[in-house]
Amino acid sequence: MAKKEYAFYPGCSSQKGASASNYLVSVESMCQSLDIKMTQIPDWNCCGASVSYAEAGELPRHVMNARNFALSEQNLPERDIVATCAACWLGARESKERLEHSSVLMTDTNTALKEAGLNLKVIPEVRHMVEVLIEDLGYEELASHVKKPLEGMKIAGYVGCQTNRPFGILGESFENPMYLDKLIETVGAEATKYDQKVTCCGGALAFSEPEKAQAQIKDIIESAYDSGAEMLVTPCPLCQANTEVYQGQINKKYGTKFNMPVLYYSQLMVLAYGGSAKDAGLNGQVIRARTLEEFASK
Amino acid sequence: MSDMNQQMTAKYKNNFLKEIEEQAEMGDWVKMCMQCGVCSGSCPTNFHPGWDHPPQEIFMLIRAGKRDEVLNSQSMWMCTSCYNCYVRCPRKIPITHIMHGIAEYAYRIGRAPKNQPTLHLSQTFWNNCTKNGRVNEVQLTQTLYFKDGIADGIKKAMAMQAAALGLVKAGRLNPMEALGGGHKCKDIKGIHAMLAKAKELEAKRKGRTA
Amino acid sequence: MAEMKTAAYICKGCELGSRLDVASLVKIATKEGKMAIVREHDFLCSADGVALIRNDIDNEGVTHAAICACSRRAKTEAFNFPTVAMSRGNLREGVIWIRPDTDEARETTQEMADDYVRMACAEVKAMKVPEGNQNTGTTKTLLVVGGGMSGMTAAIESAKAGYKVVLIEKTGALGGMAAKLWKRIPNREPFKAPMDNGVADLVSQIEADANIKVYLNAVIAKTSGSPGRFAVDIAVESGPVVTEDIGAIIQASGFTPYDMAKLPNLGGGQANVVDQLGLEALARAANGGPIKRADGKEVKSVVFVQCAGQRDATKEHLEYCSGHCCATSVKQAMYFKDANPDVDTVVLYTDLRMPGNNEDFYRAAQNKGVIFSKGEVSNVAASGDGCTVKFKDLILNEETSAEADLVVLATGMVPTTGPDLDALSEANRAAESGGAEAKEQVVQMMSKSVLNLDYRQGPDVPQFKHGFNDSHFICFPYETRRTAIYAAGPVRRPMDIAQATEDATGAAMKAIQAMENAGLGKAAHPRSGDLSFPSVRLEGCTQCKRCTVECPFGAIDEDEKRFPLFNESRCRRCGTCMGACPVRVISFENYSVNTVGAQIKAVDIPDEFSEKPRVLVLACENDAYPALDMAGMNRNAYDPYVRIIPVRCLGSVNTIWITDALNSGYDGVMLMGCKHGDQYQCHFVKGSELGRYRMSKVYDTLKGMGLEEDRLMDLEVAITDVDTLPQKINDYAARIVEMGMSPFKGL
Amino acid sequence: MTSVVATNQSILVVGGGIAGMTAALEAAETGKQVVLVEKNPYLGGRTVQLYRYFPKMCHPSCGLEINLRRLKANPRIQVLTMAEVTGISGAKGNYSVNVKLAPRFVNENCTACGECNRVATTEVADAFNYNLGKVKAAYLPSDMAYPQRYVIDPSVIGSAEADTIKAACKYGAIDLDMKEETVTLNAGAIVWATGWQPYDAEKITPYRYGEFKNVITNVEFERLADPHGPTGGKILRPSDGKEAKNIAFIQCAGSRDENHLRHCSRFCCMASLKQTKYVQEAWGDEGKSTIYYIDIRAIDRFEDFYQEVKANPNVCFVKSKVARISEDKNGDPRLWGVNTEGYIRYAEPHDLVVLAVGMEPSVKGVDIPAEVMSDSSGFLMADPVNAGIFGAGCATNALDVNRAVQSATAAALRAVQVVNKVARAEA
Repeated sequence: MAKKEYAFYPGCSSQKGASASNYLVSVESMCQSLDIKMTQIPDWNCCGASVSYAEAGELPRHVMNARNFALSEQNLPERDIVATCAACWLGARESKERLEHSSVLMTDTNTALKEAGLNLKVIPEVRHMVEVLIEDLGYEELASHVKKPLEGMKIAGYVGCQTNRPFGILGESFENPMYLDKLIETVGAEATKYDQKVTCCGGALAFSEPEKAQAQIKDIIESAYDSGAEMLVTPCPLCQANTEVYQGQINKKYGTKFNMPVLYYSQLMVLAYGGSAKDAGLNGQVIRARTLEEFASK
Repeated sequence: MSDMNQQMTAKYKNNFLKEIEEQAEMGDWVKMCMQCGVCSGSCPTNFHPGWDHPPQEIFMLIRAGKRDEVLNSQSMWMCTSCYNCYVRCPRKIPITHIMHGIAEYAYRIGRAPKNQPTLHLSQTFWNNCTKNGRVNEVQLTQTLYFKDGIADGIKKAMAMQAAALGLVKAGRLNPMEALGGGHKCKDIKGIHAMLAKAKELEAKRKGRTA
Repeated sequence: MAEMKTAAYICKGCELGSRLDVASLVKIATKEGKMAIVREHDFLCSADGVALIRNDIDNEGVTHAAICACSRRAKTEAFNFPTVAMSRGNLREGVIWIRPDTDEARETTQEMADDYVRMACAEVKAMKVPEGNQNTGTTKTLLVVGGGMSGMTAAIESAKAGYKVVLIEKTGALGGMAAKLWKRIPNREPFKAPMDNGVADLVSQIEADANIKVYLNAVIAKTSGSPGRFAVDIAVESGPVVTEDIGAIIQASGFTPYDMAKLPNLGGGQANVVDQLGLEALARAANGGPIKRADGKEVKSVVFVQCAGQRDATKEHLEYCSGHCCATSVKQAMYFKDANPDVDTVVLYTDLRMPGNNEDFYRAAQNKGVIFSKGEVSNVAASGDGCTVKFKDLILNEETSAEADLVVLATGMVPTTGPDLDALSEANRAAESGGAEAKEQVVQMMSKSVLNLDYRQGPDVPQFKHGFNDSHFICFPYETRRTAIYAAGPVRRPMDIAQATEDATGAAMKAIQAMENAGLGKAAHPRSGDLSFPSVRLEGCTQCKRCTVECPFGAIDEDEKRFPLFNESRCRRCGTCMGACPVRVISFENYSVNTVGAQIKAVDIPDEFSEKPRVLVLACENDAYPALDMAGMNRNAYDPYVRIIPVRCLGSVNTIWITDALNSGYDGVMLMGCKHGDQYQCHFVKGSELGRYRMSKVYDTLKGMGLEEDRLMDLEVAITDVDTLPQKINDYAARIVEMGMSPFKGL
Repeated sequence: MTSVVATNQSILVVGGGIAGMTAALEAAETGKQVVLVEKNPYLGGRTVQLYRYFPKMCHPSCGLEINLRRLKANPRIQVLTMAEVTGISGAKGNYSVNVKLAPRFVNENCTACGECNRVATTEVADAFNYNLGKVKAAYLPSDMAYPQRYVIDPSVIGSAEADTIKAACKYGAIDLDMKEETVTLNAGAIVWATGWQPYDAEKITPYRYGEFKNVITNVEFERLADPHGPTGGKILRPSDGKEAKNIAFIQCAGSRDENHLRHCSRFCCMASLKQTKYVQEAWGDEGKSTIYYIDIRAIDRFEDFYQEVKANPNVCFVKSKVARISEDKNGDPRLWGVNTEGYIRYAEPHDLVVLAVGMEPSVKGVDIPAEVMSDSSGFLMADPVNAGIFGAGCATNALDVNRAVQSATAAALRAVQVVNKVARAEA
């Protein structure tokens, strides 16, 4: 019997071969070390993400999330839903809030769910992996599993938007949340101080407005470098992808020499817990994290 | 909706405000703006290099009854959903959602700017993720980069090649998905039926013909 | 009063004993001060020390005590002997704390201490214990002028405290402006909707209260007398003049809206343009239903123009903001929305001013769909069946316009305060020499009088800024220039009902207090409780009228023989009259030409070869003296040749003190008083200004004596000049040394 | 043991700021017995921590001097400092009140000679200067402090230093064995004048107060400008002592904001306008002030003051709620936002930022140990039925000094009404 059990909502990007597959890999081995049991919601579907607003409209987006709620409630009763993707978490939480707040929406939603043979009564708690780590386990517990502290490494915790606003992690400020820094310190590394910690990476606009998005990404990476960081760590797949994969283009456009690895907090933890480069999904880096690879091999 | 497109709006009268209240998600908050401008100063895209009408100005334009300027505006489409405006607003106005709401409404009645890239992204993303219940990232990127025809598409594709290739190497972009592989939900039928119903209900609630 | 018996007490605590030659002080008090009893004590403010003094008073019959210890501002609880005349020789803050503890300094420091003992003895001998005048009036009935919200509140609150009230209202009904309102701005949670104007409730309270006598259609024909014994003639329309005995007066004569006819560019005078009061009338007519214009058309769209003829930098219209108008327009916009949510209501403002919880009222209006726009209105013109409002939208940054069935102008308040006294005396002067027109002018102005005070200095309370009767003092909003007459409500400063209610209650407190104290012969603020009062030796009076003209509080009239007539309970004990009197016939028991003069004479003036100048400092007791005290507390050293005497106010400084001082060999005289001019800080209004004006006359005398102008120095001092004041003193002392010793020594 | 003489015809005034002092004095000068309770070791409250008043630019200590002289001359007022009301029982016309007295460790023998201060070595935070500086553990809170009596900081009690301090006093004024005590007293009516406190600026996270040294509050700025403040009146910025000549004022820092204070605090606009004059006074034309505002609320006759400041070319006004503050490498706070009049974006560096923080009641209605009515911000509201406890000054609303005194004078009458009624009943 595992210490903690949750209904897992990995989200599209975390699937095998998808842009955040390495996130999933690391999360799985992290949960193993922490004795957390994550059971995927059977046949879960996409959350719709923020950007679908125009085509989807209001109700269809909620209905997509409602389907996941219903499936979770049906197959994994009593369990909190845990998302690893910031956007999935936010989308789902918003739908939960809105549905619980408006009986009209709730009725309409159930009418629609009926078409898929589902019905929604109670909406489970929707939580982000980070919340589970901090609130259900706590920093001390997390630290207690560290076998190989990441000593001497300087890492910039890039919180970004969607784990931080509008809901955020309990007790954190929107402007200067500390939880990532604390996680970095928990695994024995040094969290550098820089002022782009919560700057937006451009989100989906990286596709539609690349110039704007990349300008923002540039600010983030630049100030991370200025703070002496050798890598970035995030809790969000889209932040990870945007800050990592566009560095090449930014270098071309601005003549910068960015080459900063961007990791997930879970990858750091796996390594600190003694996991291998593979367990941590380091092979999934577009910009290779050589220091960490060496660290893992030691 | 045609009749709404013809709708006359007088200056500093309530009718356009009312229209937004009824039609746009969270539109009934627009009247609560106290004109402090914290949203406009908080918007990240507004500084790189900035767009035509920051949120507060959109609200003021609505109150001033400037229907065309609002509905044709690029502004709402620049929202990255970073929620800075939302959390700083002294009136707790859900600005992010209102921006989405107004954009959605403009698009719905055919007033959105032509070739609005974010609108195109929105359409592509939604169709992509609802087709199989889950996102197919390769097809998503393909449609995006080829949206403006082959030539332009290639240019963009080239620009993205390094990145894309990197992702492929890193095992985070699976070329197989292009050939109809990739992840799917089992109950796709149910999902489609469900969404059709949802669309229908929403249209009815907002007095639109779906 | 018993035989005068004097005693001096010299404290040795706080290093006085070790820094000073106390034996010499004792000797001086005995030989030169001629004190019957002289005692020293190690710790005079201790229970034991106090008991020593108390015992002398009780058993030795001591009537006059010179306490030579610390400053008169320190240890007041210990040295509290109300039954005897008492002076304080300031040996601590005034001597050892402002002098270095060095051998070189010892001699001059001792001389300082010696002089302060001499001065304390001299002063106390010249003092009497004020007994307070018992024959002042004791009427405890309050007069309230004006039956609006402020007046009714003042009347009710005073009656609740057990006092009789006479309330006069010039119209035929109570309620004033508030009665014209359909509803009022909410004054308690939830601050979301307009509430009942509350007039009916107050009126019924007044009718039910036997302590309140109401005169309607009544005005004041004449107010004579003084606090505690006013006789007020009340002229009632079509009735005899009634005279009421009154103790104190509250003026709550209210306001009139600024005349919108003066604002033609904003549509003032047009058919579909009203001011806020006009809108209230329409709302009352609608009685909760849809609001209709004068022509009967239902209003479907309305624009509110804020600050109409207000906040006007060009000074053509009102320069001030009336405070309530933003909230009033919000309230009125709600009238429309509550009756019919589809009415378009737009408020055009430059700064929306809704302090405190009115922010919630603002939110509520927005929630009801009222549109607020930051805009500057340039023109309102009739167009079609309504108006076009041209304005600059400051947010959208463009010239634009809006159509409306009705436009409401927020025009602001004009106080009903009677004629401006300065203007009136101008007119009077003109009338004396001038013809019929000038005389008519005076009659015209007098007809506006509210109180018709039978005071030498004019029929009403002096006005402050923009014609309001406000106090000039931030810490003392009720500090008026006519004792026991208090302004309340919008005559005092622009305000809404909530504030007027609070204001009227406060004014009632002050009026009640003034009546109580008048009966006891006690002074009103700022020398509250002072029992001393000016007495005049008429046989010496030359009828020069300076005292009657210069009294800041209009306390002095002239009797039929044109002698000054002191109305004591109007007097605030500042001593301005005493300072003004060229023949020095005015004095207080404990503060007189003598009490100060004697101190000046008491100082030992070394001969001119000693190279030891003496500088007399006359310091305002409210600002300069505390500043000097605090300089001592901070051990900021200053020149040992100054001798400091606190005065009630520079206005009380009689030029004789200066000329005597210079004649008797002082090398210089410094006056320290507060700031004067528009932002004056003198709590006796013009004291420091008058003092300075008089001193300017002394310069001629100086010339006559062949003395340099710099022998007399006038310094503006703030209570915070703790660090800078010593430097200024030293600079002046240096200047004196430059000029050399006064030639008048030892003559 | 402190003894207090009070009956059900006495008026208890809680709070010795300008409102409390006013209420006490007005009642006492009308012949009533008054007990005045103040939690600080001195009277005067927040006004004495101001450098100047608007609109006259005069000094609060001037009015305080008059009020103290009124107080010293009036035997009807008993003052209890370092005292807090812990319980109220009974009803209108007959209250029984518990007052907790913290030990001052200095008795009435104190002559304020300062010997104890001279020998003290430990330094403690200077509360009077909003902790911007330090004072010796034996201190007189300010030159104007009344009672004019030193205070020993509890932190040194039991140390050898305490004995040294005691030994230095020739007058037996220092009593190290003083204990906290509670006295119970009677009162017919209570005036509650506990005043206000500046809103906690750290809660306004986009402005990073507490993190960025050069972001301070308006009350702290008063101390910086005051010659008796920690910098001797020089406007130097905290991070590096650099002369602060380009100063930003951010209005509505906490006020008019549903994330913080719902209400408008009324005084902050005028306070900032006033403080631009400090900048002008300190640096002449080199001093530049920028006010970032939503609405300038220079209400009623204060408009003149606003117009005067507006005419000063060294002061500029930006209609904008500042979105966030970042910090440049040289320590300059940089303000980000949009000037909403024409939508001009700015990212302006300044030497120093002053947050015009709002007012909240220092004791919220719910925390008063009695049945009282209060609004959503915790300010006291008048209880229309049968109240014997009356709010005065900033305990009732966000008020400037003038209005606070007005309110206190009104409260005094309401209290007088109650005790007069009691007197008539007993006569």
